[in-house]
Amino acid sequence: MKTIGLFRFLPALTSFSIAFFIIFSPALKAQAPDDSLSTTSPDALAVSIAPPTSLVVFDYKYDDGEALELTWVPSVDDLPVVGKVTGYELYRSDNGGEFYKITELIPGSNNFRDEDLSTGVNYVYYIVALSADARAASVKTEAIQTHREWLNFNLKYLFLIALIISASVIYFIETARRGKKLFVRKIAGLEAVDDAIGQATEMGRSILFIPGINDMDEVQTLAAITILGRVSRVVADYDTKIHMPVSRSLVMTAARETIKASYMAAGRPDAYSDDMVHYVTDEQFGYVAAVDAIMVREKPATIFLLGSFFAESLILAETGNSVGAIQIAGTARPAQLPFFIAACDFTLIGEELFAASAYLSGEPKQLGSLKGQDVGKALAMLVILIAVILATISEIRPLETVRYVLDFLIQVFTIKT
Amino acid sequence: MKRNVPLAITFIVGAVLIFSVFIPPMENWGEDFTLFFDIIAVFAFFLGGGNLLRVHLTKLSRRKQDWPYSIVTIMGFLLMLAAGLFRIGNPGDINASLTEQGSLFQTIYDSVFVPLGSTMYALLAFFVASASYRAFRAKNREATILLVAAFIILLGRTPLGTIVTGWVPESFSILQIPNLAIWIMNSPNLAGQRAIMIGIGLGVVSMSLRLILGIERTYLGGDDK
Amino acid sequence: MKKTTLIIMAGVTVLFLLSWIIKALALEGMQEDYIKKAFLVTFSAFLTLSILSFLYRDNPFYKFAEHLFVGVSAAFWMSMGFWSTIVGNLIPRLSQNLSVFFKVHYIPGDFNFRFYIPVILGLLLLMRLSRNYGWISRWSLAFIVGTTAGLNFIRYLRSDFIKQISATFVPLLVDWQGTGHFFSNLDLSASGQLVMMLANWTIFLGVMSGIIYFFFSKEHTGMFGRASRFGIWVLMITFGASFGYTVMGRISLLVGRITFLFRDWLGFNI
Amino acid sequence: MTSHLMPPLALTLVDIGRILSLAVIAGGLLWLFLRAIKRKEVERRVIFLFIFVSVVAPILFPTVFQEKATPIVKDVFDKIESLPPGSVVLLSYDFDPAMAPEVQPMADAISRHCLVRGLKIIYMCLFATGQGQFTSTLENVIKPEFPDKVNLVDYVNIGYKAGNEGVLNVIITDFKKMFPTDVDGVPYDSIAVFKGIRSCKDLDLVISIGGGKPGIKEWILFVGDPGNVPIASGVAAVVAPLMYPYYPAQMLGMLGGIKGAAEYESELVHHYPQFKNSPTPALLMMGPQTLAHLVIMAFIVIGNILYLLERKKGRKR
Repeated sequence: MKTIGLFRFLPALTSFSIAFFIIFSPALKAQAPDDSLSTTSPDALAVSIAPPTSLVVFDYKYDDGEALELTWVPSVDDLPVVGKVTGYELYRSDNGGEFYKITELIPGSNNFRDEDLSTGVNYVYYIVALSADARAASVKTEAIQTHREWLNFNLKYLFLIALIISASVIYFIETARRGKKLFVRKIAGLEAVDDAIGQATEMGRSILFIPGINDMDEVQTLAAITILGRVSRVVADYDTKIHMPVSRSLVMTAARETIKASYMAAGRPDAYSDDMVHYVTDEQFGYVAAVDAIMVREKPATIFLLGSFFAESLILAETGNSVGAIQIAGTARPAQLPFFIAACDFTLIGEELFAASAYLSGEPKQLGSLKGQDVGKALAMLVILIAVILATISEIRPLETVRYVLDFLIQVFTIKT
Repeated sequence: MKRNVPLAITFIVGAVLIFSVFIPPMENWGEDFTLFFDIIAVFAFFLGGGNLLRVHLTKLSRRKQDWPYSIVTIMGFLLMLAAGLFRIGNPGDINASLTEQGSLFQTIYDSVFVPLGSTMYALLAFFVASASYRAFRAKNREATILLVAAFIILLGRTPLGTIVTGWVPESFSILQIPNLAIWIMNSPNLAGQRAIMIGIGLGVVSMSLRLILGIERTYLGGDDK
Repeated sequence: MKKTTLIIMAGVTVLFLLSWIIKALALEGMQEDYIKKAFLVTFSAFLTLSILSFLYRDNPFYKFAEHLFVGVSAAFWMSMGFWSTIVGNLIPRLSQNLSVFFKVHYIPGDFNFRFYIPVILGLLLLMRLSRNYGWISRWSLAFIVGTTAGLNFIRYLRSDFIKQISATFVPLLVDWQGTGHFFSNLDLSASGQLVMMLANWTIFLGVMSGIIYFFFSKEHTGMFGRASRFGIWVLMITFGASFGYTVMGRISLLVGRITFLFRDWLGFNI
Repeated sequence: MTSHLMPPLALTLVDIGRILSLAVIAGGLLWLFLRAIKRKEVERRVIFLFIFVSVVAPILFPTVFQEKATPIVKDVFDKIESLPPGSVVLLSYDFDPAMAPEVQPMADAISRHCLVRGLKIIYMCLFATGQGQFTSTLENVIKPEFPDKVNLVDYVNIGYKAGNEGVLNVIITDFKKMFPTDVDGVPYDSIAVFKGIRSCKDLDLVISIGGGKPGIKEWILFVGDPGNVPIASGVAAVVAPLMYPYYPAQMLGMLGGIKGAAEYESELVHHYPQFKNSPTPALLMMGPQTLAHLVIMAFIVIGNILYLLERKKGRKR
């Protein structure tokens, strides 16, 4: 319990970062350099083709000071079909040194992002249009340096939305911790977990737990492992057999820790054995071949298919069905949901998989986080409702304010860098 | 040590990675960490391979049921390991591609791995049929909706749909099965997928927060040794 | 072993050898190594049929194929992981000498020592094998879980939540030129105004009611319950449609295998 | 094609095969239907047998249907049509041999289209096993049909790197960092295709062919969205419905399943008659598809008749 205290400072950290945002944003803006512009006059080098004009270089916004962005107007001889221009060459000089070619570009190009630069170096550019027998250079740009930005303001709305949702999740966790009762609706598949294990016990058959085929770098696998914590606790209490073949050895490691802890908690550490969880192979269908065989040979009474599944979902679920097992499935891969719905007795749909561990634990803190998610859903519905109404109004009559608000919403909810 | 250090690691790593998205000088950290994961995963391969060998050697030595097949697994494993890890039967130099045509590794891959994997995958054709036979029954309103939607799409994805409803006039063309199939994919299907995705997005966000804050910690096991 | 089993085994062996010989005779003169090639094709076909036999029931041929698959594939991924990640990505960043040994391009860099982190964590993971210090592997696990949580938090938020919201900003009236225009041009053509509007209404109501279905903190009764029920129907259409759509892909896979059996093995000209 | 010139009764062997196999399937279904009326459940294995027959028969006795491109497929085709010659397209083979029957035809057709349009192609893969699939395109499409196209100039294969989406995370800013050389060890800087290409942001189009993870979704999440790179895809039918939410804002078009591939092949032959004799595996595959779909639909109908009869009986009691 002491450790929780350690993590109390997340809200503090968040508020610190907001403060950082608010205090420093004007300062950072002031720091931003004037874009050095340089427009071009007709160039003396031009022989038979016109040079590119209006070469402009400016600092690429919100990076680690490693990129400059260049734009120009292509040579007037650069036409799609009959154009004489065969390409462009871009030249750069670092700190007043020799100019050298940094890249070649195809006809029609009008911008380039020069990356892998360093701060504190003066860069000067010019661009040359090429034809079969001639070259035409633009004038040089003024010297420019890259700037390192410490915060990415392109992502300010992403940050804000992340903050709102995190804050509401943390708020409800805190509320629940203080002892407030929170209502959470029933989730059909989860009500069945205890019964399904009980039935396996009565029949004297085993329980098969399949945590998907992804590794621990998939949140669904983590959700499956946390549900396993609860399932194995019941299994340990009932003294049922559990069998868990896995396709990733990291998952094996985590699952063993989990099941062992459950047996400890049930006061029967001697009943636990490492053989309950074993690695098969990382190969998707090799794993499926082995698990199918286990199903047919062991005839488990209950099968859990929870986690991230791919094509194997239906192979496993149909084989499980053919041996007459009760199957409880859940995945957040929408592609596989139809198959689980068709072939299993209970299916946790998408978000329910993540909610399941919180729901099963019954801990107020965990349930609080579900409430926090609902704030996100309410926010989504509200925004959609407003935007749809605005979009409909502006379809009937183009009002400027309506369009303005709608554009703002679109800007907030389409995060582009 | 056994519990607090891991919780602290999760918290620090998770929080840093979230904030790195907003801080350009830390942009590449996420990239680095994914690379780190891949490297750790290779160590995990070795852990897994060791476990596989142990399971089958135990089976062999205790003469458990079906033990002769364990010999097949072990032989297959060792042969592929020799060909892959130690490049036996690879004519090229050490920097030659592992999957060089004609190498032992590639040969086993082509004539063992591929037929086995593809056939296992192809079993789906059969299972998809048996699942639809069993599942698509008009048991209640939900099941009937499922059935009708599936039926329309099945028809619409073949030339049959055009043959059956090609006569429908242009002003009612949405009732032509192929058009209706596309409409279902583009409208109700899209709506459903999107609702599921929004839910999943929130679910992952909340789950990640619970993990980072150390509220969800089942994966770490208990406080024992 | 039962007598029938033995007879079947013997039969399959004879067929295998026959296929090998016939295939070799067919390939002779056309390819070098024809004996080896004939064996490989026959063996692939044997494995294919062994897996297919599982559809009838579990049997020794399937057991053989399954066990072989597990062994070979585990080693396959180990080898691939070692050569592409360790040799391909780690060694060039850590050691010049090893880079020379493995003949890979050394990539110098100021902060390359950071790549010792995963190596250490990987070694800690292997502590799992020790009975007394197994717990230390939790540190690696914690690192991975932290990485997963941190990386996925923003990604899912951005692509599955925020972007999906803005994608639902659809006008409920499309190409609106007044009520009169709407009713005088009413038809059910696939690209008509009514159908397009219907699509937007479905998307709007479908997404809203779908989200309501996932609401956890409110009992699904009354108006809310009705909306959530509509949400389930939309989800059911989604699942039905996805299922129907998928059947096609699954059939293609079988086509691929059958083509192999008939063309590459039996030599049909298809 | 020539059958109408022959006397009406002279059937070819293929015709006889078609009729026979259809008769067998139809007869079998009728038998099952009669059994269903007597309320007898069908065993799984019988269904399996039917599927097997309805896939094998059209392969041995092929029938080709014509396809018309749906808008979502046409969008991909038109995008490639609209790119000026010399543009650079990245084709990522994010699939393994198991998935190949469904998506390899797409990869081949798109390669054909890009090369005939004079576009440059960068081949890569996120699946380790995708490299072998590229070899198949190289041997079956590029070498025989485009003998004048030169490796490193008109196309290049940079192969596979482990790391799934991590790879994408790197190449969105820097190709060279992840792929210092192509598969044959030719250094990045001396590959002509990469002229003017530093990162994915400089590409004119990215097409991911696949159906698993990593795949098109990762391309959208890690490359398309953050870098504003035009992305199209060819995916296995199972993933296609999930990708509709991304279309057209985040993904400009998609070939869904073998039908999408068949549509693309038709469209290609329609615009470029020189490909009339090129193989069109996807179009050929529509035969088994159609028959198998029919059989599955018949099974759904039989299953429901059985169910309704059972329920009726249950009520009477």
